[in-house]
Amino acid sequence: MSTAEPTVIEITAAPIDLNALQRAVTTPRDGAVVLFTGTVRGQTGDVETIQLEYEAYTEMALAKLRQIAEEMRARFPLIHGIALVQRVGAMEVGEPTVAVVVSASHRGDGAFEAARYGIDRLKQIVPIWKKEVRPDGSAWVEGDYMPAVGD
Amino acid sequence: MSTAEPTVIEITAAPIDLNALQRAVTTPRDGAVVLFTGTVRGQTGDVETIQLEYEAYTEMALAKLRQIAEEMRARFPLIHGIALVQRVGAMEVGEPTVAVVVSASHRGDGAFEAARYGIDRLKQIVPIWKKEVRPDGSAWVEGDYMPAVGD
Amino acid sequence: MKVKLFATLKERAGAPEIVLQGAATTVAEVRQRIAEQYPHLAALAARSIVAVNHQFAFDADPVHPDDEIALFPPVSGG
Amino acid sequence: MKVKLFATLKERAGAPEIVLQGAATTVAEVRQRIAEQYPHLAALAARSIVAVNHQFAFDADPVHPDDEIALFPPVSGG
Repeated sequence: MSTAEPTVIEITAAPIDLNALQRAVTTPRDGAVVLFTGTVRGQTGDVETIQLEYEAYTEMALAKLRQIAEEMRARFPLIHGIALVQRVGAMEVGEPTVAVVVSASHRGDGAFEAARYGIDRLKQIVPIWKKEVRPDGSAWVEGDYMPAVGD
Repeated sequence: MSTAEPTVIEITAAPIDLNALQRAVTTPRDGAVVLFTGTVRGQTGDVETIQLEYEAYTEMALAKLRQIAEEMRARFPLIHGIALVQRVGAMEVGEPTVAVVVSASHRGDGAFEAARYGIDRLKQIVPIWKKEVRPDGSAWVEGDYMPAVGD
Repeated sequence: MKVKLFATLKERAGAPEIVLQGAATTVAEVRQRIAEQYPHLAALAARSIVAVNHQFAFDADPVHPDDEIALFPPVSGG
Repeated sequence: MKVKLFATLKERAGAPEIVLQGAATTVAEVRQRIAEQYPHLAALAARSIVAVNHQFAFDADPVHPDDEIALFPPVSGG
Protein backbone atom coordinates (compact mmCIF):
# COMPACT_ATOMS: atom_id res chain seq x y z
CA MET A 1 0.00 0.00 0.00
CA SER A 2 1.44 3.35 -1.00
CA THR A 3 0.85 6.64 0.75
CA ALA A 4 -1.43 7.43 -2.20
CA GLU A 5 -3.93 4.98 -0.69
CA PRO A 6 -5.02 6.45 2.62
CA THR A 7 -6.33 4.17 5.36
CA VAL A 8 -8.15 5.85 8.23
CA ILE A 9 -8.87 3.59 11.22
CA GLU A 10 -10.51 5.09 14.31
CA ILE A 11 -12.38 4.24 17.48
CA THR A 12 -13.51 7.62 18.71
CA ALA A 13 -15.93 9.34 21.07
CA ALA A 14 -16.22 12.31 18.70
CA PRO A 15 -19.14 12.74 16.26
CA ILE A 16 -18.51 11.19 12.84
CA ASP A 17 -17.86 13.84 10.17
CA LEU A 18 -18.69 12.38 6.76
CA ASN A 19 -17.36 15.43 4.90
CA ALA A 20 -13.98 15.06 6.59
CA LEU A 21 -13.89 11.31 5.87
CA GLN A 22 -14.71 11.90 2.19
CA ARG A 23 -11.79 14.32 1.97
CA ALA A 24 -9.49 11.99 3.89
CA VAL A 25 -9.97 8.99 1.58
CA THR A 26 -10.15 10.78 -1.78
CA THR A 27 -6.94 10.71 -3.81
CA PRO A 28 -6.42 12.68 -7.04
CA ARG A 29 -7.16 9.49 -8.99
CA ASP A 30 -10.61 9.12 -7.43
CA GLY A 31 -13.93 10.06 -8.98
CA ALA A 32 -16.20 7.96 -6.75
CA VAL A 33 -16.62 7.65 -2.99
CA VAL A 34 -19.09 5.35 -1.25
CA LEU A 35 -19.91 6.02 2.39
CA PHE A 36 -21.95 3.71 4.58
CA THR A 37 -23.06 4.99 7.92
CA GLY A 38 -24.96 3.14 10.61
CA THR A 39 -27.31 5.28 12.65
CA VAL A 40 -29.17 4.87 15.91
CA ARG A 41 -32.57 3.50 14.86
CA GLY A 42 -35.34 4.93 17.04
CA GLN A 43 -38.09 2.56 15.97
CA THR A 44 -37.74 -1.13 15.22
CA GLY A 45 -41.26 -2.35 14.57
CA ASP A 46 -43.08 -1.31 17.74
CA VAL A 47 -39.95 -1.15 19.86
CA GLU A 48 -38.66 2.30 20.67
CA THR A 49 -34.99 3.08 21.29
CA ILE A 50 -33.96 6.33 22.96
CA GLN A 51 -30.20 5.97 22.92
CA LEU A 52 -27.42 3.51 22.21
CA GLU A 53 -24.29 3.30 24.29
CA TYR A 54 -21.26 1.73 22.62
CA GLU A 55 -18.30 0.14 24.35
CA ALA A 56 -15.18 -1.15 22.59
CA TYR A 57 -12.21 -3.36 23.42
CA THR A 58 -10.24 -0.58 21.80
CA GLU A 59 -6.84 -2.15 21.10
CA MET A 60 -8.33 -5.31 19.61
CA ALA A 61 -11.00 -3.32 17.73
CA LEU A 62 -8.29 -1.24 16.06
CA ALA A 63 -6.40 -4.41 15.10
CA LYS A 64 -9.58 -5.93 13.63
CA LEU A 65 -10.44 -2.75 11.70
CA ARG A 66 -6.93 -2.79 10.20
CA GLN A 67 -7.45 -6.45 9.28
CA ILE A 68 -10.77 -5.61 7.59
CA ALA A 69 -9.12 -2.84 5.54
CA GLU A 70 -6.56 -5.42 4.34
CA GLU A 71 -9.31 -7.89 3.50
CA MET A 72 -11.13 -5.18 1.53
CA ARG A 73 -8.01 -4.34 -0.48
CA ALA A 74 -7.36 -8.02 -1.19
CA ARG A 75 -10.91 -8.60 -2.40
CA PHE A 76 -11.44 -5.30 -4.23
CA PRO A 77 -8.04 -4.47 -5.72
CA LEU A 78 -9.23 -1.38 -7.63
CA ILE A 79 -10.28 0.58 -4.54
CA HIS A 80 -7.98 3.30 -3.20
CA GLY A 81 -8.80 5.04 0.11
CA ILE A 82 -10.52 3.35 3.05
CA ALA A 83 -11.92 4.78 6.28
CA LEU A 84 -13.30 2.56 9.04
CA VAL A 85 -14.53 4.59 11.98
CA GLN A 86 -16.56 3.42 14.96
CA ARG A 87 -17.87 5.92 17.43
CA VAL A 88 -18.17 4.86 21.08
CA GLY A 89 -20.12 6.34 24.00
CA ALA A 90 -23.76 7.45 24.06
CA MET A 91 -25.51 8.32 20.80
CA GLU A 92 -29.00 9.61 20.11
CA VAL A 93 -31.53 8.50 17.47
CA GLY A 94 -30.42 9.44 13.95
CA GLU A 95 -26.75 9.94 14.83
CA PRO A 96 -24.06 8.08 12.84
CA THR A 97 -22.48 5.37 14.97
CA VAL A 98 -20.09 3.93 12.39
CA ALA A 99 -18.73 4.83 8.96
CA VAL A 100 -17.21 2.69 6.22
CA VAL A 101 -15.85 4.84 3.40
CA VAL A 102 -14.21 3.68 0.17
CA SER A 103 -12.84 5.64 -2.77
CA ALA A 104 -12.06 4.48 -6.30
CA SER A 105 -11.47 5.97 -9.72
CA HIS A 106 -14.89 4.92 -11.03
CA ARG A 107 -18.19 3.86 -9.48
CA GLY A 108 -17.86 0.40 -11.04
CA ASP A 109 -14.48 -0.30 -9.43
CA GLY A 110 -15.89 -2.10 -6.39
CA ALA A 111 -16.36 0.74 -3.90
CA PHE A 112 -20.03 -0.15 -3.31
CA GLU A 113 -19.20 -3.82 -2.82
CA ALA A 114 -16.17 -3.07 -0.64
CA ALA A 115 -18.19 -0.78 1.64
CA ARG A 116 -20.85 -3.46 2.05
CA TYR A 117 -18.19 -6.07 2.77
CA GLY A 118 -16.55 -3.74 5.29
CA ILE A 119 -19.68 -3.12 7.34
CA ASP A 120 -20.61 -6.82 7.25
CA ARG A 121 -17.19 -7.80 8.59
CA LEU A 122 -17.17 -5.00 11.14
CA LYS A 123 -20.41 -6.33 12.60
CA GLN A 124 -18.93 -9.84 12.74
CA ILE A 125 -15.42 -9.47 14.12
CA VAL A 126 -14.81 -6.05 15.68
CA PRO A 127 -15.17 -6.24 19.48
CA ILE A 128 -17.73 -3.52 20.11
CA TRP A 129 -20.96 -3.87 22.03
CA LYS A 130 -23.98 -1.71 22.43
CA LYS A 131 -26.41 -1.18 25.25
CA GLU A 132 -29.85 -0.10 24.20
CA VAL A 133 -31.69 2.46 26.28
CA ARG A 134 -35.46 1.95 25.91
CA PRO A 135 -38.37 3.65 27.65
CA ASP A 136 -38.60 0.56 29.93
CA GLY A 137 -34.93 0.18 30.81
CA SER A 138 -31.66 -0.76 29.19
CA ALA A 139 -30.07 -3.97 27.96
CA TRP A 140 -26.93 -5.14 26.21
CA VAL A 141 -27.48 -6.20 22.62
CA GLU A 142 -25.68 -9.40 21.66
CA GLY A 143 -24.53 -10.28 18.19
CA ASP A 144 -24.98 -13.79 16.89
CA TYR A 145 -21.75 -14.33 14.94
CA MET A 146 -19.19 -16.67 16.47
CA PRO A 147 -15.69 -16.13 15.11
CA ALA A 148 -14.10 -18.90 13.09
CA VAL A 149 -10.42 -19.83 12.92
CA GLY A 150 -8.77 -17.18 10.77
CA ASP A 151 -11.20 -14.40 11.77
CA MET B 1 -44.96 8.51 -0.27
CA SER B 2 -45.56 9.72 3.27
CA THR B 3 -43.81 12.64 4.95
CA ALA B 4 -41.90 9.99 6.87
CA GLU B 5 -39.97 9.28 3.66
CA PRO B 6 -38.02 12.43 2.85
CA THR B 7 -37.00 13.13 -0.73
CA VAL B 8 -34.37 15.83 -1.22
CA ILE B 9 -33.87 16.94 -4.85
CA GLU B 10 -31.42 19.75 -5.58
CA ILE B 11 -29.41 21.40 -8.32
CA THR B 12 -27.20 23.79 -6.42
CA ALA B 13 -24.07 25.90 -6.69
CA ALA B 14 -23.33 25.40 -2.99
CA PRO B 15 -20.81 22.83 -1.72
CA ILE B 16 -22.36 19.42 -0.99
CA ASP B 17 -22.66 18.74 2.75
CA LEU B 18 -22.77 15.00 3.34
CA ASN B 19 -23.48 15.39 7.06
CA ALA B 20 -26.54 17.54 6.31
CA LEU B 21 -27.77 15.07 3.67
CA GLN B 22 -27.37 12.13 6.07
CA ARG B 23 -29.51 13.99 8.62
CA ALA B 24 -32.06 15.02 5.99
CA VAL B 25 -32.78 11.48 4.76
CA THR B 26 -32.61 9.59 8.06
CA THR B 27 -35.99 8.79 9.62
CA PRO B 28 -36.43 7.30 13.11
CA ARG B 29 -36.91 3.89 11.47
CA ASP B 30 -33.49 4.01 9.78
CA GLY B 31 -30.32 2.29 10.92
CA ALA B 32 -28.41 2.42 7.61
CA VAL B 33 -27.53 5.22 5.21
CA VAL B 34 -25.55 4.79 1.98
CA LEU B 35 -24.04 7.88 0.38
CA PHE B 36 -22.43 7.93 -3.03
CA THR B 37 -20.51 10.99 -4.02
CA GLY B 38 -18.82 11.74 -7.32
CA THR B 39 -15.68 13.83 -7.05
CA VAL B 40 -13.54 15.77 -9.48
CA ARG B 41 -10.84 13.28 -10.54
CA GLY B 42 -7.51 15.02 -11.00
CA GLN B 43 -5.71 12.18 -12.75
CA THR B 44 -7.18 9.78 -15.31
CA GLY B 45 -4.29 7.67 -16.47
CA ASP B 46 -1.80 10.27 -17.64
CA VAL B 47 -4.40 12.96 -18.23
CA GLU B 48 -4.54 15.72 -15.66
CA THR B 49 -7.70 17.63 -14.82
CA ILE B 50 -7.53 20.92 -12.93
CA GLN B 51 -11.19 21.77 -12.63
CA LEU B 52 -14.62 20.72 -13.83
CA GLU B 53 -17.33 23.17 -14.68
CA TYR B 54 -20.90 21.87 -14.57
CA GLU B 55 -23.89 23.30 -16.39
CA ALA B 56 -27.47 22.09 -16.01
CA TYR B 57 -30.77 22.47 -17.80
CA THR B 58 -32.12 23.10 -14.34
CA GLU B 59 -35.89 22.68 -14.72
CA MET B 60 -35.57 19.46 -16.69
CA ALA B 61 -32.77 18.18 -14.43
CA LEU B 62 -35.02 18.61 -11.39
CA ALA B 63 -37.84 16.77 -13.17
CA LYS B 64 -35.47 13.91 -14.07
CA LEU B 65 -34.07 13.70 -10.53
CA ARG B 66 -37.64 13.43 -9.20
CA GLN B 67 -38.29 10.69 -11.75
CA ILE B 68 -35.17 8.80 -10.64
CA ALA B 69 -36.28 8.99 -6.98
CA GLU B 70 -39.60 7.43 -8.03
CA GLU B 71 -37.81 4.72 -9.99
CA MET B 72 -35.63 3.97 -6.96
CA ARG B 73 -38.67 3.62 -4.68
CA ALA B 74 -40.41 1.38 -7.20
CA ARG B 75 -37.37 -0.90 -7.52
CA PHE B 76 -36.23 -0.88 -3.90
CA PRO B 77 -39.45 -0.74 -1.89
CA LEU B 78 -37.76 -1.06 1.52
CA ILE B 79 -35.75 2.16 1.26
CA HIS B 80 -36.97 5.26 3.08
CA GLY B 81 -35.22 8.62 2.53
CA ILE B 82 -33.61 9.69 -0.75
CA ALA B 83 -31.40 12.67 -1.59
CA LEU B 84 -30.27 13.41 -5.16
CA VAL B 85 -28.10 16.50 -5.31
CA GLN B 86 -26.05 17.76 -8.24
CA ARG B 87 -23.74 20.69 -7.76
CA VAL B 88 -23.19 23.06 -10.70
CA GLY B 89 -20.49 25.64 -11.43
CA ALA B 90 -16.72 25.25 -11.09
CA MET B 91 -15.31 22.54 -8.83
CA GLU B 92 -11.74 21.64 -7.90
CA VAL B 93 -10.05 18.22 -7.75
CA GLY B 94 -11.38 16.13 -4.84
CA GLU B 95 -14.58 18.13 -4.38
CA PRO B 96 -17.95 16.32 -4.37
CA THR B 97 -19.90 17.11 -7.52
CA VAL B 98 -22.95 14.94 -6.92
CA ALA B 99 -24.51 12.97 -4.08
CA VAL B 100 -26.95 10.08 -4.06
CA VAL B 101 -28.08 9.24 -0.53
CA VAL B 102 -30.44 6.48 0.57
CA SER B 103 -31.64 5.45 4.01
CA ALA B 104 -33.24 2.19 5.14
CA SER B 105 -33.90 0.32 8.36
CA HIS B 106 -31.15 -2.23 7.72
CA ARG B 107 -28.08 -2.44 5.48
CA GLY B 108 -29.58 -5.38 3.59
CA ASP B 109 -32.74 -3.46 2.63
CA GLY B 110 -31.45 -2.27 -0.75
CA ALA B 111 -29.84 1.06 0.11
CA PHE B 112 -26.52 0.07 -1.51
CA GLU B 113 -28.24 -1.15 -4.66
CA ALA B 114 -30.59 1.85 -4.81
CA ALA B 115 -27.69 4.31 -4.51
CA ARG B 116 -25.85 2.54 -7.32
CA TYR B 117 -28.98 2.57 -9.46
CA GLY B 118 -29.52 6.26 -8.70
CA ILE B 119 -26.05 7.37 -9.80
CA ASP B 120 -26.23 5.17 -12.93
CA ARG B 121 -29.54 6.73 -13.95
CA LEU B 122 -28.40 10.24 -13.08
CA LYS B 123 -25.47 9.85 -15.47
CA GLN B 124 -27.83 8.61 -18.19
CA ILE B 125 -30.84 10.89 -18.12
CA VAL B 126 -30.24 14.07 -16.10
CA PRO B 127 -29.37 16.99 -18.42
CA ILE B 128 -26.10 18.14 -16.92
CA TRP B 129 -22.84 18.64 -18.79
CA LYS B 130 -19.30 19.22 -17.70
CA LYS B 131 -16.43 21.11 -19.21
CA GLU B 132 -13.03 19.85 -18.26
CA VAL B 133 -10.26 22.34 -17.59
CA ARG B 134 -6.88 20.73 -18.36
CA PRO B 135 -3.39 22.20 -18.39
CA ASP B 136 -3.67 22.42 -22.20
CA GLY B 137 -7.13 23.99 -22.46
CA SER B 138 -10.74 23.09 -21.83
CA ALA B 139 -13.32 20.90 -23.55
CA TRP B 140 -16.89 19.75 -23.05
CA VAL B 141 -17.21 16.14 -22.01
CA GLU B 142 -19.95 14.25 -23.80
CA GLY B 143 -21.82 11.28 -22.43
CA ASP B 144 -22.58 8.30 -24.64
CA TYR B 145 -26.07 7.35 -23.52
CA MET B 146 -28.91 8.16 -25.89
CA PRO B 147 -32.29 8.28 -24.16
CA ALA B 148 -34.88 5.67 -25.07
CA VAL B 149 -38.64 6.09 -25.18
CA GLY B 150 -39.79 6.11 -21.55
CA ASP B 151 -36.58 7.67 -20.18
CA MET C 1 -40.42 28.80 -32.24
CA LYS C 2 -37.55 28.99 -29.73
CA VAL C 3 -35.05 26.26 -28.98
CA LYS C 4 -32.90 26.28 -25.84
CA LEU C 5 -29.29 25.17 -26.29
CA PHE C 6 -26.83 23.74 -23.78
CA ALA C 7 -23.14 22.84 -23.49
CA THR C 8 -21.30 22.51 -26.84
CA LEU C 9 -24.38 23.63 -28.76
CA LYS C 10 -24.75 26.82 -26.76
CA GLU C 11 -21.05 27.51 -27.22
CA ARG C 12 -21.15 26.88 -30.98
CA ALA C 13 -24.28 29.04 -31.40
CA GLY C 14 -22.87 31.76 -29.18
CA ALA C 15 -26.27 32.04 -27.50
CA PRO C 16 -28.43 30.04 -25.06
CA GLU C 17 -31.37 30.06 -27.45
CA ILE C 18 -32.12 30.15 -31.19
CA VAL C 19 -35.34 31.10 -32.96
CA LEU C 20 -36.71 28.96 -35.80
CA GLN C 21 -38.67 30.49 -38.65
CA GLY C 22 -41.72 28.65 -39.92
CA ALA C 23 -43.88 26.07 -38.20
CA ALA C 24 -42.68 22.65 -37.05
CA THR C 25 -45.20 20.09 -35.89
CA THR C 26 -42.88 17.19 -35.06
CA VAL C 27 -39.44 16.74 -33.50
CA ALA C 28 -38.15 15.63 -36.92
CA GLU C 29 -39.26 18.95 -38.40
CA VAL C 30 -37.56 20.86 -35.58
CA ARG C 31 -34.31 19.09 -36.40
CA GLN C 32 -34.79 19.87 -40.11
CA ARG C 33 -35.43 23.60 -39.46
CA ILE C 34 -32.29 23.81 -37.31
CA ALA C 35 -30.17 22.18 -40.04
CA GLU C 36 -31.58 24.56 -42.67
CA GLN C 37 -31.50 27.78 -40.70
CA TYR C 38 -28.36 27.19 -38.55
CA PRO C 39 -26.04 25.20 -40.84
CA HIS C 40 -23.08 25.67 -38.47
CA LEU C 41 -25.08 23.70 -35.84
CA ALA C 42 -26.22 20.99 -38.24
CA ALA C 43 -23.47 18.43 -37.58
CA LEU C 44 -23.71 18.81 -33.79
CA ALA C 45 -27.52 18.87 -33.87
CA ALA C 46 -27.62 15.57 -35.75
CA ARG C 47 -26.15 13.73 -32.73
CA SER C 48 -27.94 15.81 -30.12
CA ILE C 49 -30.96 15.10 -27.98
CA VAL C 50 -34.27 16.94 -28.19
CA ALA C 51 -36.43 17.55 -25.14
CA VAL C 52 -39.98 18.87 -25.22
CA ASN C 53 -41.42 20.22 -21.98
CA HIS C 54 -38.59 18.61 -19.96
CA GLN C 55 -39.11 15.14 -21.42
CA PHE C 56 -36.96 13.38 -24.00
CA ALA C 57 -38.61 13.58 -27.41
CA PHE C 58 -38.18 11.49 -30.55
CA ASP C 59 -38.60 12.22 -34.25
CA ALA C 60 -42.28 11.32 -34.51
CA ASP C 61 -43.30 13.18 -31.33
CA PRO C 62 -45.51 16.24 -31.86
CA VAL C 63 -44.48 19.78 -30.93
CA HIS C 64 -46.79 22.72 -30.31
CA PRO C 65 -45.99 26.42 -30.62
CA ASP C 66 -45.94 26.99 -26.86
CA ASP C 67 -43.82 23.93 -25.99
CA GLU C 68 -40.45 24.39 -24.32
CA ILE C 69 -38.01 22.84 -26.76
CA ALA C 70 -34.35 22.13 -25.97
CA LEU C 71 -31.43 20.67 -27.86
CA PHE C 72 -28.37 19.28 -26.07
CA PRO C 73 -25.57 16.73 -26.35
CA PRO C 74 -25.66 13.35 -24.54
CA VAL C 75 -25.51 14.16 -20.85
CA SER C 76 -22.40 13.82 -18.69
CA GLY C 77 -23.46 14.79 -15.21
CA GLY C 78 -22.50 13.13 -11.98
CA MET D 1 -3.50 -14.70 35.13
CA LYS D 2 -5.77 -11.74 34.32
CA VAL D 3 -8.80 -11.81 32.06
CA LYS D 4 -10.35 -8.62 30.66
CA LEU D 5 -14.16 -8.52 30.56
CA PHE D 6 -16.52 -6.52 28.37
CA ALA D 7 -20.22 -5.70 28.03
CA THR D 8 -22.57 -8.11 29.90
CA LEU D 9 -19.62 -9.97 31.41
CA LYS D 10 -18.09 -6.84 32.86
CA GLU D 11 -21.47 -5.83 34.25
CA ARG D 12 -22.12 -9.24 35.81
CA ALA D 13 -18.62 -9.38 37.32
CA GLY D 14 -18.84 -5.79 38.53
CA ALA D 15 -15.28 -5.23 37.30
CA PRO D 16 -13.44 -4.85 33.98
CA GLU D 17 -11.00 -7.62 34.87
CA ILE D 18 -10.83 -10.84 36.91
CA VAL D 19 -7.79 -12.71 38.18
CA LEU D 20 -7.51 -16.48 37.81
CA GLN D 21 -5.67 -18.61 40.35
CA GLY D 22 -3.47 -21.43 39.07
CA ALA D 23 -1.88 -21.92 35.68
CA ALA D 24 -3.80 -22.34 32.43
CA THR D 25 -1.93 -23.40 29.32
CA THR D 26 -4.82 -23.53 26.84
CA VAL D 27 -7.97 -21.51 26.13
CA ALA D 28 -10.01 -24.52 27.30
CA GLU D 29 -8.25 -24.37 30.66
CA VAL D 30 -8.91 -20.64 30.93
CA ARG D 31 -12.62 -21.28 30.42
CA GLN D 32 -12.50 -24.05 33.03
CA ARG D 33 -10.76 -21.83 35.64
CA ILE D 34 -13.35 -19.10 35.10
CA ALA D 35 -16.23 -21.54 35.58
CA GLU D 36 -14.64 -22.89 38.79
CA GLN D 37 -13.52 -19.63 40.33
CA TYR D 38 -16.33 -17.31 39.15
CA PRO D 39 -19.43 -19.53 39.14
CA HIS D 40 -21.76 -16.51 38.64
CA LEU D 41 -20.01 -15.92 35.30
CA ALA D 42 -20.04 -19.57 34.22
CA ALA D 43 -23.27 -19.53 32.18
CA LEU D 44 -22.35 -16.32 30.37
CA ALA D 45 -18.75 -17.42 29.87
CA ALA D 46 -19.85 -20.65 28.20
CA ARG D 47 -21.30 -18.70 25.25
CA SER D 48 -18.63 -16.01 25.22
CA ILE D 49 -15.64 -15.45 23.01
CA VAL D 50 -12.02 -15.64 24.12
CA ALA D 51 -9.33 -13.43 22.60
CA VAL D 52 -5.62 -13.82 23.18
CA ASN D 53 -3.38 -10.89 22.29
CA HIS D 54 -6.21 -9.25 20.27
CA GLN D 55 -6.90 -12.34 18.17
CA PHE D 56 -9.83 -14.74 18.48
CA ALA D 57 -8.72 -17.89 20.28
CA PHE D 58 -10.17 -21.38 20.38
CA ASP D 59 -10.14 -24.15 22.97
CA ALA D 60 -6.93 -25.87 21.82
CA ASP D 61 -4.98 -22.61 21.41
CA PRO D 62 -2.10 -22.14 23.87
CA VAL D 63 -1.95 -19.31 26.41
CA HIS D 64 1.13 -17.95 28.11
CA PRO D 65 1.38 -16.12 31.43
CA ASP D 66 2.06 -12.75 29.81
CA ASP D 67 -0.68 -12.97 27.15
CA GLU D 68 -3.49 -10.43 27.12
CA ILE D 69 -6.62 -12.54 27.58
CA ALA D 70 -10.14 -11.22 27.12
CA LEU D 71 -13.62 -12.68 27.43
CA PHE D 72 -16.63 -11.07 25.75
CA PRO D 73 -20.05 -11.79 24.26
CA PRO D 74 -20.62 -12.04 20.47
CA VAL D 75 -19.98 -8.56 19.11
CA SER D 76 -22.70 -6.11 18.11
CA GLY D 77 -20.89 -3.07 16.79
CA GLY D 78 -21.79 -1.01 13.80
